[in-house]
Amino acid sequence: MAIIERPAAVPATVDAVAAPEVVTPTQALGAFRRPVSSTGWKSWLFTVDHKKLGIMYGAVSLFFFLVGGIEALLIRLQLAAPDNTVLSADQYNQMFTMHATTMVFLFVMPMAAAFANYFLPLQIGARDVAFPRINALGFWLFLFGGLFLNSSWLLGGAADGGWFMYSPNSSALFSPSHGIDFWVLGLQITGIASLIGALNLIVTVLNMRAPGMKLMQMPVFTWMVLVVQFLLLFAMPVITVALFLLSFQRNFGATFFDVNQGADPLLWQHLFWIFGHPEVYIIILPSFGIISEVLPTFARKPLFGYKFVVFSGAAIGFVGWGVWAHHMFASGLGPVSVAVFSVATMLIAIPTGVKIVNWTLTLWGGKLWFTTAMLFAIGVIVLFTIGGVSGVTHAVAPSDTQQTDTYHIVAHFHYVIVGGAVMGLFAGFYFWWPKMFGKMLNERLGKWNFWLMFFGVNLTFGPMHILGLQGQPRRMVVWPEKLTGDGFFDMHFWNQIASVGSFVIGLGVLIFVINIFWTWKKAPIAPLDPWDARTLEWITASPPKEHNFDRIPTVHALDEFFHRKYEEVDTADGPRLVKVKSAEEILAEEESHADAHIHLPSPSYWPIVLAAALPIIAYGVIYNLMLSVVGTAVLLLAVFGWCLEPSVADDSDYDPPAGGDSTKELATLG
Amino acid sequence: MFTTGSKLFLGATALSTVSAIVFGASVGGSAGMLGTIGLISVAVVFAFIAGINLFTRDGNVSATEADVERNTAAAQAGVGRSMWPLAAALGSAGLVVGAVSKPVVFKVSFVILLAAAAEWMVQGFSERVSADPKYNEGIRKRLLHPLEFPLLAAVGAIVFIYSFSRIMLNIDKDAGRWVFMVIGAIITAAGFIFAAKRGMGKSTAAGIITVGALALVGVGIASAVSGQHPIEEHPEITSAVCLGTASEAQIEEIDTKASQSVAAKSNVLANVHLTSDEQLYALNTGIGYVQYHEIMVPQSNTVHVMFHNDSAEPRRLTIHLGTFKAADGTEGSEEADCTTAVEKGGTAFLTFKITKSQLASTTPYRLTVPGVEDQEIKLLVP
Amino acid sequence: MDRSKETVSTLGRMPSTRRHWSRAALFTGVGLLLAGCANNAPQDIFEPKGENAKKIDTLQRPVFYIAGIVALIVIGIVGYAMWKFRDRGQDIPEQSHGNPKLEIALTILPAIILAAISVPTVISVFELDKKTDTECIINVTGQQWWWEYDYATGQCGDVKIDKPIVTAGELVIPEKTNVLLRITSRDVIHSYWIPALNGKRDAVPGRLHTLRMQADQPGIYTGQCTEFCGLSHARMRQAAVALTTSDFQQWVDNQLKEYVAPEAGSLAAEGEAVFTANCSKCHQVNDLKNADGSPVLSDPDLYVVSGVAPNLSHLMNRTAFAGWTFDLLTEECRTALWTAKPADFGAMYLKGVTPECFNEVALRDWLRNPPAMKPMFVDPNNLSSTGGKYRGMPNLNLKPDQIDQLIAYLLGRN
Amino acid sequence: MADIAVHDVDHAHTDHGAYEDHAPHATSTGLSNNKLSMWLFLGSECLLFGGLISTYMLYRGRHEAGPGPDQIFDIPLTSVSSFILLMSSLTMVLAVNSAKRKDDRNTSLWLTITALLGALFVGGQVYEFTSFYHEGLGFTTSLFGSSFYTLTGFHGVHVTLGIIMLMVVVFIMQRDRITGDKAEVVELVGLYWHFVDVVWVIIFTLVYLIPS
Repeated sequence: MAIIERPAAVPATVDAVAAPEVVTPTQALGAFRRPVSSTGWKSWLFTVDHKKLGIMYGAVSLFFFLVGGIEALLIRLQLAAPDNTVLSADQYNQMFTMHATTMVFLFVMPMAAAFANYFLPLQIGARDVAFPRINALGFWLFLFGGLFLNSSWLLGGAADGGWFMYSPNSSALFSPSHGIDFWVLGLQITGIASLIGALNLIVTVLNMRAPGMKLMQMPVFTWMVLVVQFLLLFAMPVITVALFLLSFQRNFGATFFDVNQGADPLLWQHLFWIFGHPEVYIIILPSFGIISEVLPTFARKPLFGYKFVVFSGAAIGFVGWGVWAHHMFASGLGPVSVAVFSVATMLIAIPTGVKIVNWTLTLWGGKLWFTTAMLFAIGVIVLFTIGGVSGVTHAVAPSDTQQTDTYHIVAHFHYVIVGGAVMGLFAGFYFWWPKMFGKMLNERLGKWNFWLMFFGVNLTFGPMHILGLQGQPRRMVVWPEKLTGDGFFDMHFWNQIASVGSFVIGLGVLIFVINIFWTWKKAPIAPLDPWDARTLEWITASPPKEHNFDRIPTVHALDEFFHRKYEEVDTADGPRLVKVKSAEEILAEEESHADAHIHLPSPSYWPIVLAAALPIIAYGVIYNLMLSVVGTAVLLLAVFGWCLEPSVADDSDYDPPAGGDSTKELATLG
Repeated sequence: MFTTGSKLFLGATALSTVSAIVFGASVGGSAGMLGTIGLISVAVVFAFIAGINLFTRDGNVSATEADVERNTAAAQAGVGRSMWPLAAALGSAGLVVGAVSKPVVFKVSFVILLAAAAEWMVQGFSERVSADPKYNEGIRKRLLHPLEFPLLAAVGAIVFIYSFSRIMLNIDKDAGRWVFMVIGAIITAAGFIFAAKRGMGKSTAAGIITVGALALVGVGIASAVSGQHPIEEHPEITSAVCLGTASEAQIEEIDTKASQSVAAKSNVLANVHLTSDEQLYALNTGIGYVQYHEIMVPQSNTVHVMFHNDSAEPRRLTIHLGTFKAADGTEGSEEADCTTAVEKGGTAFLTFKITKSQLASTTPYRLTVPGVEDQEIKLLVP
Repeated sequence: MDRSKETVSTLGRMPSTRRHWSRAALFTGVGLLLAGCANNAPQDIFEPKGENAKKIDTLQRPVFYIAGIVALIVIGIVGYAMWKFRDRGQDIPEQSHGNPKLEIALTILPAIILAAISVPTVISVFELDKKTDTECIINVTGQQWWWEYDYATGQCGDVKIDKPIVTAGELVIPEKTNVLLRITSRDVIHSYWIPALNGKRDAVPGRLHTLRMQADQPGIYTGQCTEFCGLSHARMRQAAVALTTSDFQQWVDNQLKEYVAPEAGSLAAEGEAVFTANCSKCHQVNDLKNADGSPVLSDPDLYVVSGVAPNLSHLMNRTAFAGWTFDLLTEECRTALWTAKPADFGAMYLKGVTPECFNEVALRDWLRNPPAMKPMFVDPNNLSSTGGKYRGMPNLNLKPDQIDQLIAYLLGRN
Repeated sequence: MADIAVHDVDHAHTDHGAYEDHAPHATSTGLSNNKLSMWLFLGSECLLFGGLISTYMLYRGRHEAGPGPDQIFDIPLTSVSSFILLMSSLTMVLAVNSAKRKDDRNTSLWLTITALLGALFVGGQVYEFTSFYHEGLGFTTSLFGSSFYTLTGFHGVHVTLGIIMLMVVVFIMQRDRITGDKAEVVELVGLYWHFVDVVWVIIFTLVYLIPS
C-alpha cells in the first residue's frame, strides 16, 4: 500500500531549486513545531511571557477569590442564627476547610505571584524572568492543582479536616472520604508551583537586575517579594514532607500518625506550623511591598526609612521561623517551650511595628493624593494595626490559652489577612491596572469598592473580637441559643452583624468585578504616567511591549523614574523640585535608542502538558495506580518534549517563517 | 477513472457482498448469523481499501510533479539496518511464552514490544523524512535521545543495583561486607588506572567496564536463582516470658536479643518505682507526694507508665492483662506484657491499653515485678 | 453591656470625613475588644471564677489596654496626617529618605513595651503549670464527641474516694481545691476549656496533659471542646460543677451507692430489660445484673471506635446528655440552676433531674433517632473505614413503647 | 589522547534543551542562572531532609511491633556503603576537575566510575531493605519502620536520580555535542551529588551510629 508515503507539500517559501533536496526540519517534525503566535488564544496557552503569565495568575486567582468568597458567605449565612440549618455539619466542615485553603493557597499566594511575575522583571529592568518556561509551568501547576483540589466537591466531598488538617483527625479512619486525599495531592501540586516559582524569582532578582541597580536600590516591592521567595523556598519542603507523610499514611498504610502504634500527633502540628507560620509572612509581605510603592507615590515623597523597611522585612522573614509554636500554646508543649515561643512572638512585633511607623511617617509631610489605591494602602495601615495589636494579646501565652480557637483569633487573622494582605492587593490593582492594561480602573467605582470593603471588614471581623471573648469557639457549625448571654448585645446580635458585614464585603468585591468589566468595555486609554510614579516599571509603554524595555535602563538611584522626571532647581526660596521631563518624553527617548537585537524566549507547549500530567498522576494515586502510570507517561513525554525543544524557535517554526533577524531568544535552561 | 488497484478491490468488495447475501440467505442459525456478519465486514474493509486506492491513485506519483517524485520514499536511498523487527519478534515470542509460564516474563516482553514498536515507528518515520540520510539520522536522534538516554540509564542502573543486591542476599552476611568493599575498591582502582593510562583506548576502557558490569549482572542472576542466606530472627516479648512461665533459655534469649531501644514517650500516666529494698509503688503524674498502690486506668485508653528500677537486681515490670473466656466459653490463659530487664538505676517504658472492665477478667489487672514477692500495684478499670 | 452600647452608638454616628471614620473604626475596634466583658455570656473570658483564670485575667487586661492604646495612637496619627498633609496645592515635598535617630527611637519604644509585657507573661506561664500543690487528680478523656471523667481512688481535697467513679459531660469538683486534670484523648485531638476556671488544654491521644482547675465558689461553669474534632465538634460541650466539700462528699456517696433495681412489673422494670438487651452493649450501668445474677458488662470496644460509651449509672445526676449538648432539665429548671446563688446551688444540683424538671422531649427524640439530633458517623452502610465500628451512637430503631420503658428506667438512674 | 575524546559527529542539531544554552550573559552576581538555581534548590532540599530526619529521630525508638533499630542495623555493612558513597564524591571531584581541564575522556571516565559507585551504594541499600523486610520490618510494621524507610528511601531515590543524571551526561558527551559550557553541566551534577553525599553522612551518623 502506498498510502503513507505521500510526500509533504512543497513549502512555499523554500527556494525552488534547493527545496526538494532537504525538507526543512520542523515541517518534518510536524507537531513539534513550536507555537509562535503572539495573538489569539494560543498565544496565552503556550506563552512564556512573564506579563501574560502574570495576568493569567491574576485572573485565575480572582476566580478562586470569588469561589472562596462564596464559601465564606455560606459560612456566615449558617452562623447568622443559633442552631441554624443552612449547611449540614459535614458540609460546614468542608466549607470552612476549603474556604481557608482556597483563600490562602489559591487566592492570596498566587495573586501575590501575579504581581510578582508581572512587575518584578519590570521593576529591576529585565526583559523576562530567568527561566520563562519554568515560570509557565508554575502557573499551569497552580491552575491544575487548584482545579484538582476543587474537583473533590464533585467526587464525594471536599476535605473536612480544617486547613490545618491536624492528625489523627485527617487519617482515613476519621475522614474516610477522598476529600483529604485531594487536599494533600492538590497542595503538593501547587507546592511544586510555589517552589519552582521561588527559585525562578530569586535567580531573576539576584542575577538579572539592570546595570547600576544595587540591592539597596531595588523597589521595596521587589525586596519584599524576594524575602517571600526565600520563605517559600525553605517553607515548602517542610509542608511537602508533612503532606508526604500524610499521603503515605492514607494511601500506602504507613503509620506516622497512628496513635495505637505510639505516634505523636504533635509531629504533624510542628511540621505544619513550621511551614504555616512563615506562610503567614508569605501572605502578608507582598502586600507590604505594594503599599510601600503606593504610599510614596501618592505622598510625593520617598518611603521613609527605606533601609529600615527593607531590613525589617528581612527580619520578619528571619524571625518568622522561630515562632511557629505560638499556634500550639494549648497543645501541651510544656512551660519552657511556651515561654520561649511567647517571647519570640513578641519579638516579631518589633519589625512589624517599624513598618507601620515608617508608612505613617511617609505620609507625614507629604502631599497626599487620595486615589483609590492610596485609600486601600492607608486602609492596610489602619486595619493591620488593629490586627497587629490583637496579635500581641495572643503572644501572651496564658492569655492565648483563653483566646485560641475562639472567634477572637478569627477576628485577628482576618484583620491581618483581609485588612493587611487583601486590601494591599486591591491597592495594587488600582495602582497598576493602567500599567497592565493601559486603562484606568474607574475611580468612582473604586471609592465605592474601598469604602464598602473597609466598612465591611470592620463590620464582619470587628464583632468577632467580642464573640471570641464571650467564648464562641471556632469551626462550630452551630452555636447554641443558651450560651448567647443576656441583653441586646448578645452573641446573637454580633453574629448577625458579622453576617451582614460579610455581605457588605461581598458587595464591595462585586463592585470591583463590575469595575473590571466597565474598564474593559468603556474606559478610555490611560495616560502613560497617571500617578506621577516613581519606579522603573513606569518607564515602559502601557501596557509594556513584549520585550519590556527598548533598551535596558541604567539605574542611578532608588526611585529611578522619579529622578529622571524631576530635578532639583535652586530658586530664591531655596531648592525646589521641578518636573523637567514627562513620561512620554522619557519613553520616546528610550524608543529612539532601542536595542538592535532583542532576544525573547519562544512560547512552548510543554509547560502546560507537563503540568497536566500531575493531576492525572494524583487522580491515579486516589483511584487506580494504572492512571498514575498513564500520567507518568504524559510527564515523561512532556519532559522529553521540553528537552527536545530549543529555547528559541527555529525560523521555520514561524508561520510564515520569520526572517533571520527577528526578535527572539533569551537563552535559558528553563 | 478507476485505478488498477481500486478495480481489484472493488471487485473483491462486490464478490464478498454477493457471498454475504447468498450465505445469509442459505445458512440459518447462529452460524449463519456469524458468517454473514463476517462476510459483510470483509466487504466493508475491501470497500474502504478500494476508496483509499482511488484517493491515492494507487500511490503512483504523477509524472508532472517532479519535486514530489524526488521526495517519495521510493526514490530515496535504501533504508538502513534495524534491530527493531528482531526486538519486536522477541517481544511477541516472550509474550506468548509469558502467557503460559510466568507473568513477569509476559510483562517484560510487553515492555520490550512497546519499546520496539516505538523505536521502529520513529525510525521508519525519520528514514522517510528527507532524501538526506544524515539529516534523517539527526531527526531520529533529536526525537529519541531525550527519551532513550534517561531510560537506558535507569534500566542500566536498576539491573546493576538489583544484581548486586541479589549477590549480597545470597552470600554469607560477613562475607558480604568484604565483597561489598572489594567491589567498591575495584571500581575506584579501575578509575584511577584508566585515568592514569591515557594510552589505553577509550573502547578498551569501556569494554573492561562493560565486561565487569556484565559479570556482576551474571553473578547476580545466578545468586537470585540460588536463593538467600538464612534470615536472622528477632525474638519478641511474650506473655510466657513476662509471667515467668517460659523456660530459662527463652527468657535469657529475650534479655539478650530483644530491642533495648526505648521511646522517649511524653507524659506518662504514672512512674512506677522499685526501691532498693524491693518495695513497689507508683507516683501518679501530677501529684508527686502520694505513693499509690492502686492506680486507675481509663478503659480503652492507651497508657504509658515508666518503670524505675532502684533495686540491686535487673528487674522487669510485668503487667497482668487479665484472663478471659473465649467465645466458646473455654477458660483462657492470663495475658501479660512486660519491659525488658532493667539494670539498677535504669528506666523502661511500658505501654498498654485495657479495653475490658476489670469485672470481665477472672484475674486482676496489676503490675508486678517477677522475682519480687508480695509487691504489686492494682490497676483499677471500672 | 454599657461599653458595647457605646461602641454601637459610635458606629451609628458614623462621621463623614475619613479622619473621623478612621477614628470611629479605632473606637469600634477597641470598644469591641473591651465589650467582651460587658455582658453575661456563660463563657465570657473576662469573668474568671477561679484562681487560675484570675491569674490570666490580671495578666491579659493590661495587655488589652496597652494594645488598645497603641492602636488608638497609631490610627490617630494616621488620621491626623491624612488631614494635615492632604493635597492643598503645596509644592512637592523634599525627597527625604528618613531620619535614622527617630527610627531607632521608634524601634526601641515598642521593644521596651514588649519586654515589659514579656516578664509577667513568662512568670505566669510557669505558675500556671505548677503541679506541686495538687489536692485532687481527675482523668479527663475526650472522644468523639463527649468527655469522660475518671476519679481515681484516694483523697480529693478533703473527701476520700473509695472506689473509682466514672462519669461524663459534667466535671464535679470540690470548691477552693486545687484539682489537676490529666487530659488525654481516645481518638482525635480535642481541647478542654472551661473559660471561667482556666485556659484550654488540648487532649491529644497518646499524650497526657495536665490542667489546673480551681473554683472559688459553688456554681456551674460551662465550656466547649475547642479543637476541631470532626462532625459534631460543635456538639461536644462540657461543664464544671463546683460544690462545697460536704456537697461534694454527698455527690461522691451518691455515685458509689448501691444499684437499686426497679420494682418488678413496673414500666421501669420493662425498661431495664430493654436497656440490657439494647443499650448495655456499649453503656455501662454499674451493678446491673442479668437474670442469672451475672453482671451485665458493656463491651463498647467491639462497637465503638473510641472503645467507650458514657456510663449511665447516674445519668439523672447530670443536667445534660449526649456530649452535654441537650438539656435533661427543662428550660425553667436549667435557668434556675444556672442563676442560683452559690449558697443554694449545691442543694439544687444534688437533687438531680426530678420528674417535674425532666426535659422528656429531648431524651425521647434522642432515643428515637440519635444521629438526627447530633451528626455522627453511624450509617451502617458506610462503616468500611472503621472496620464496622461506630463513631457515635447509631439509630437503634427502638419502638415507641420501648422508648417509654427506657425513659421510665433512665429516670431512675440518679 | 585526543583520538578517544568525544567524537562530535554528524547532524545539524545542537538542541538538547536541558544541557545547553548557557548564554554567557553577564549576571548581577557573576554566578550563572543555572548554578545559582541549583544552589537554591539544594538549600530547599536541606529542609526536605531536615523534616524527614526529624520525623525519624522522633520515631526511631517506637516499634510496638517488629524489630527495633538496635536489633537489625548492620553497622559494618552500612559503614562500607557510606565509605563507597564518600569515594564517589572523590571521583565526582575528579570528574569536575577533568571537565574544567576540557579532558573529555577522563570526564566521561570519572562520571562513569561515580555512577557505578553510586549504583553500588544503592545496591547495598536494596540489599539492606530486603533483608530488613525478611527480618520482620515492613513499611507498615511500626513507626520506626515507616520513618526509616521513608527517610532512607527518599535518599536512595535522590542517589538513583543522580546516577541517571550522571549516565545521561556521559551518553550525551559520547553521542552528541553538548553546546555551551560543558564543565558547568558536570559541575551542576557534581553539586547535586556532593549534596546527596553530605546528606548521607548526616543520616549515617544520626540513624545508624548514635544509638537511640
